[in-house]
Amino acid sequence: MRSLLLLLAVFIAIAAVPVLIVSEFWLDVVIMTLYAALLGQAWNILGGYGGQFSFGHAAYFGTGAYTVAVLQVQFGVNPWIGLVAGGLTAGAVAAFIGFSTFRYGLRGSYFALVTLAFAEVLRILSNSVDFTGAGVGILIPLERSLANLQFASKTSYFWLIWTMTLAAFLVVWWIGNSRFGARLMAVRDNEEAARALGVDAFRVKMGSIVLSGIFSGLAGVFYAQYLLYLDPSIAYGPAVSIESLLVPIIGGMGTLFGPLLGAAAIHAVSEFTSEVTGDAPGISLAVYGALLVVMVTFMPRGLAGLVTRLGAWRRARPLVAERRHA
Amino acid sequence: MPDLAIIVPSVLNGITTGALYALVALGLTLIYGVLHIINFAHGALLMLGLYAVYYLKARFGIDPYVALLIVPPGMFALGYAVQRGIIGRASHGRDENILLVTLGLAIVIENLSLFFFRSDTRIVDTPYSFETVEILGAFLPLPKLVAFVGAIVTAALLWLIMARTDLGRAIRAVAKEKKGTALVGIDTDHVYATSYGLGIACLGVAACLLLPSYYVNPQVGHGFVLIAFTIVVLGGMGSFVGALIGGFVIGVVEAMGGLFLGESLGQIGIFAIFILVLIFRPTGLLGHKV
Amino acid sequence: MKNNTTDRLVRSRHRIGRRDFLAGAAALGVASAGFPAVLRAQSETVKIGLIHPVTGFISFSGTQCRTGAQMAIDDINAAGGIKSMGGAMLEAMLGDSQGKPEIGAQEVSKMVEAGVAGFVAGYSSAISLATSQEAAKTNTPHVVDVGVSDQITSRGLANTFRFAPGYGKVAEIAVANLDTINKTAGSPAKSAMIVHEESLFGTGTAKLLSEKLPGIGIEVLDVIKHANPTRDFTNIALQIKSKQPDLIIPANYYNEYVLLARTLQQQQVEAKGIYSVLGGAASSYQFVNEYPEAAEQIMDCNHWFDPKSDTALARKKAAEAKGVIYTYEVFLAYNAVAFLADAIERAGSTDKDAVIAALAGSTWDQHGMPYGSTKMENGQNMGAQPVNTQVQNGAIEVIFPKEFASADAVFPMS
Amino acid sequence: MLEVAGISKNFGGVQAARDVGFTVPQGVIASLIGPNGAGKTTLFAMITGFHRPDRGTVRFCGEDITGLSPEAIARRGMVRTFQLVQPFAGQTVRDNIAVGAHLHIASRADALAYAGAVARKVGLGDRLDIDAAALTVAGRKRLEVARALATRPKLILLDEVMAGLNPSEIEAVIPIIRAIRDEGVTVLLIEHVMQAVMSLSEHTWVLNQGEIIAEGTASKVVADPRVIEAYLGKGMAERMRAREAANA
Repeated sequence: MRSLLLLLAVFIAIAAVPVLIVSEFWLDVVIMTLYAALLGQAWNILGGYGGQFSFGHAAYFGTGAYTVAVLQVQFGVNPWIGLVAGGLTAGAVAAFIGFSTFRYGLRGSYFALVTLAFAEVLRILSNSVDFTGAGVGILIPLERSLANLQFASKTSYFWLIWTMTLAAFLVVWWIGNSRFGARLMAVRDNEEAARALGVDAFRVKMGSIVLSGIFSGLAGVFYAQYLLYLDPSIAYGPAVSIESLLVPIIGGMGTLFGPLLGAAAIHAVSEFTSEVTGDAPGISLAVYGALLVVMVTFMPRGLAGLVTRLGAWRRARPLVAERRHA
Repeated sequence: MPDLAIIVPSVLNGITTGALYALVALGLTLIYGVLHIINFAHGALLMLGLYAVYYLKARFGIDPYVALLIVPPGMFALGYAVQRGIIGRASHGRDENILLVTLGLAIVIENLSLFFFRSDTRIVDTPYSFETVEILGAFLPLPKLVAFVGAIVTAALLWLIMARTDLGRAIRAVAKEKKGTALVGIDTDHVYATSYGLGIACLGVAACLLLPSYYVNPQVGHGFVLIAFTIVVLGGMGSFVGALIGGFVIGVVEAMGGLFLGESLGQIGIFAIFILVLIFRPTGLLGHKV
Repeated sequence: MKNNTTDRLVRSRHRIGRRDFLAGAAALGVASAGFPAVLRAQSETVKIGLIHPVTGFISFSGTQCRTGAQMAIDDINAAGGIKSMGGAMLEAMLGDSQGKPEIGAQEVSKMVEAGVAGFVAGYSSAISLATSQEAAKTNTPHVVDVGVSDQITSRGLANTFRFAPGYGKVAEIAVANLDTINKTAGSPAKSAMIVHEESLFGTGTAKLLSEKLPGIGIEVLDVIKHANPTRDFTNIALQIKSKQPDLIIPANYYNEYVLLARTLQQQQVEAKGIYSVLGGAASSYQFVNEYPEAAEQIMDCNHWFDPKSDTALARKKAAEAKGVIYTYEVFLAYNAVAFLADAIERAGSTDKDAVIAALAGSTWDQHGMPYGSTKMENGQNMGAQPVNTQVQNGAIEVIFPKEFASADAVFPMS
Repeated sequence: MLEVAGISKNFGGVQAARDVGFTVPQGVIASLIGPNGAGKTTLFAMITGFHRPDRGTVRFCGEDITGLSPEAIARRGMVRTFQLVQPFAGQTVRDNIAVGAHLHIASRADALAYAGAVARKVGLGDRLDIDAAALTVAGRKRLEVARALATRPKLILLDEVMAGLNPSEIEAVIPIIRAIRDEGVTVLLIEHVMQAVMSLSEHTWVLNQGEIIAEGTASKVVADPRVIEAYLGKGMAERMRAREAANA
């Protein structure tokens, strides 16, 4: 209960941002931080709480993004409906990928690599079929109104992402305090022992990948409505997959607040590196990469590992499992 | 529907292209097999190797094939230092940290290269860049045939090191049981660093053999990482022969996919094979541990 | 990683702050020495936001754009800055979009707050779409330097202008010029194959070309789309060889173009002509220098300067003196900045509405491009057009249109 | 309650079980003993669904459960523990036990409360909030039992819960197992610690090379010459002498 109160307090504090900050730029930074936290929390449901490392969360992100864009542009469907549809189609893609991998007991690096391959397959397909606009991409017509889920003011986008991210965090809080979550973490920590205690590992993993996919898809919907243009490498390229896992690993996998800490840290680090480096191309990113290595060296369990009282569970799971379950 | 007359040359070309992929994958499979690391810095390190070959040619006139005597040892030293000094220390033995460290290293290497070497695409001009050899009616570029032979020799050398030397025995022992080997007095950190160094040295070989038929820029590594992972899985993680055969298979699959589905959509063939192998035979075609 | 947005604005703001402070302090100190006016005039700068992908996959082009834009700013300042504003100096604010639209947009909002008078941004169409719509929220003038998507200027953003042509115009002219060249030579070309990269510019261009080519009596035998990167072009060369088109029409990026050209030579593919659209040997000094034989007699339809313009030749010389490869990115970004500066000059202020009005009514002709005076419609420069070039004896010559030509077309290839 | 009939299993040429059959009646403590490699743990794995037997059937409470998944079997009321303890490391003792409790308790709070009660039964009441990975070997063995018990099983299969414990720790576990039976849970042990088998077991089967070679009361089977032979004679004799010395 204490963690729920803390969670609500943190989000109420974040809600004060648009009141306190008049800078559009800093508001944008906060929006992108919340967006990163949403992506990271989505990954965290499967990777942190479920112990299934995905390298291909772009598969869900891109599906959510394309769903809302294609429905609007090709079929004239209102983006509010697209928002729901985007989450659902992303969840469906996650269910498909989950079913075809978990049914065969893929784990560890095998699971990681197969998710990467699925994302690539979707990228190539979206590049080849017409309704996504193929390589030309898809541009959502500019028509800023609430009914159109497009806003002229950043504050409105802030509330959209704030709500989505809060929803993801509430779900993760529930995971940490429910039978489903207990089972999920049991499967993460020892699948065989969990099954011996009557936990249906396949079902639990399916539940977690679908939830994870839905929230990644919602992040995709937000991206599409915020930037209004998609192409295959934006939607399904590896950048989103990497960001999805970077955020919670930096912040602390399998912890409620990890993704928020990770998202904030990543933004802070990049602001810092550009502050101390010049305009010469590459230097700022090189320093950023070096700081990543340093952070891992000194905070092996992520930021939440330092602030353990914020997180109820800190637990990592080997990325590399050698065998699949016999 | 492609002309049947192209299929033979296309397959032959696929095999030689696959040999280039195999060269990149050999180092990856060694690193995976021993250290159980998914090495995200692989592409960035390949790019460094390519720049080394390029500058040896551009500044000192050293032919890429002569650079085989210089670049792989240099890459070995670099790999050894990186594993011992950075990855080993920062990872704390946690896989997600290894992932992050190799990712961070890739970002650093790539962007420093951008700063120092600039973003221009560079090529080397050698007397044999345009040479071809006619086999079964197909014109096969000479550099690719050299790479084909190079891949086989490299795989054989790696196999010999693993099977016949004390170093190889130590590596295999560590790969199997880290704690046990530490107890019997093997310096596991040294063995890890050596294995990583060997894997990176393979990239040095790949760089020397690749550049005459390719180009280098700071992003060039990205184009090879995913395909190398595919080959490693296909061949069985840790298997050199598997990586070699996997490379040929992927080369041919890519060529056939391109012919029958188009050069863009055809790439899907690689990933379809990858997914099917992972699901139905995750130990790979020749799966066994190093 | 999209998160490592570089906060150039904040740094720039601090830097400017420091500089303003120093300038102010100096002014106070120097005021007694008797020439404060000069310093005050110089401290009044007009900030121009330059946002380009200088890291990531398209960093080469991004860096070239940035170089060209900075050269324009240096030249304008050297010539006395914005005269209608008392010789106010232009100041570049540099942003890196890292090849990602969302980071490009974030750079825009950052720079808007730092008070930029206008943007020159993009390079890629995806990023240009994002930066221009973000700038539109504050009605800040935005000139797209390269992005060729026709959607950039067709969606009614009042702040958004493009000095160069979009791919619709390029494809149209490419086909018209090809028709003339072909007919002049007695119509030897009756068939073509298009080889294009899979993203927006290649796909969009190829689609338009394959629709229009039959209209000039050229049958399109096949359209081959390929990935970026494509590591091996042998398959494509083999397919071309087996279909024996009279013309090979590539539309792809430099890396792939290099491999394609090399492979065509290795596989001994013969054609009556290689006619590239938007990117090819005959618009790349780098390629011509590195592969003189492979480049010989290749034709291009691409962005190019007017070889008879002294302005253009002087700029090219200045760039090459600095070791810059004079690619289309350099002169298009240069002109995008100069075009914006001209509008600010005529507006006499950095008032956004005034600058936008001046851009919309622009009749600027100091660009050294084969465009004539600028004439904007819905933000698009209507006079903008590509030209045809050909590599002849190791040099890049303009062969079409006639009024800009420095040589006659050699077709079919010998 | 548990009827195993004609179970056979072949692992790559090694016969892990050959026509094994036995019946465990309700409400008893029974045990399965045998030398290392006799196939006891494999037999447990087949009974509880981790491996599918090549031939034969497993019936539980009258229902044929052959080939069901472990979780389905656990839901029917038969759970096992692992010889190599498998705690959910990084989670607390209470959380560990609650995973078992959740089999029949949906509410998180109720499951946690029930976990506390079970923990007290097995003597872990004072260690509820520590990380399971921090427990001693004896503690982990108890945790295994507690998690299984928390599922409210009808039959519990304990795989060497006393291996690796010292004599006084073993003394402490014996009454716990007896108490489990007294609450109505049938117990089937795999055990090497003969002291425990002798004192607890009402019925004992001896497995050797995948076959049952003797059955009866514990004191009867240990006197069986085939059993002593199976235990490689001398080794077994020594072990028993050592145990007797320890008991003295």
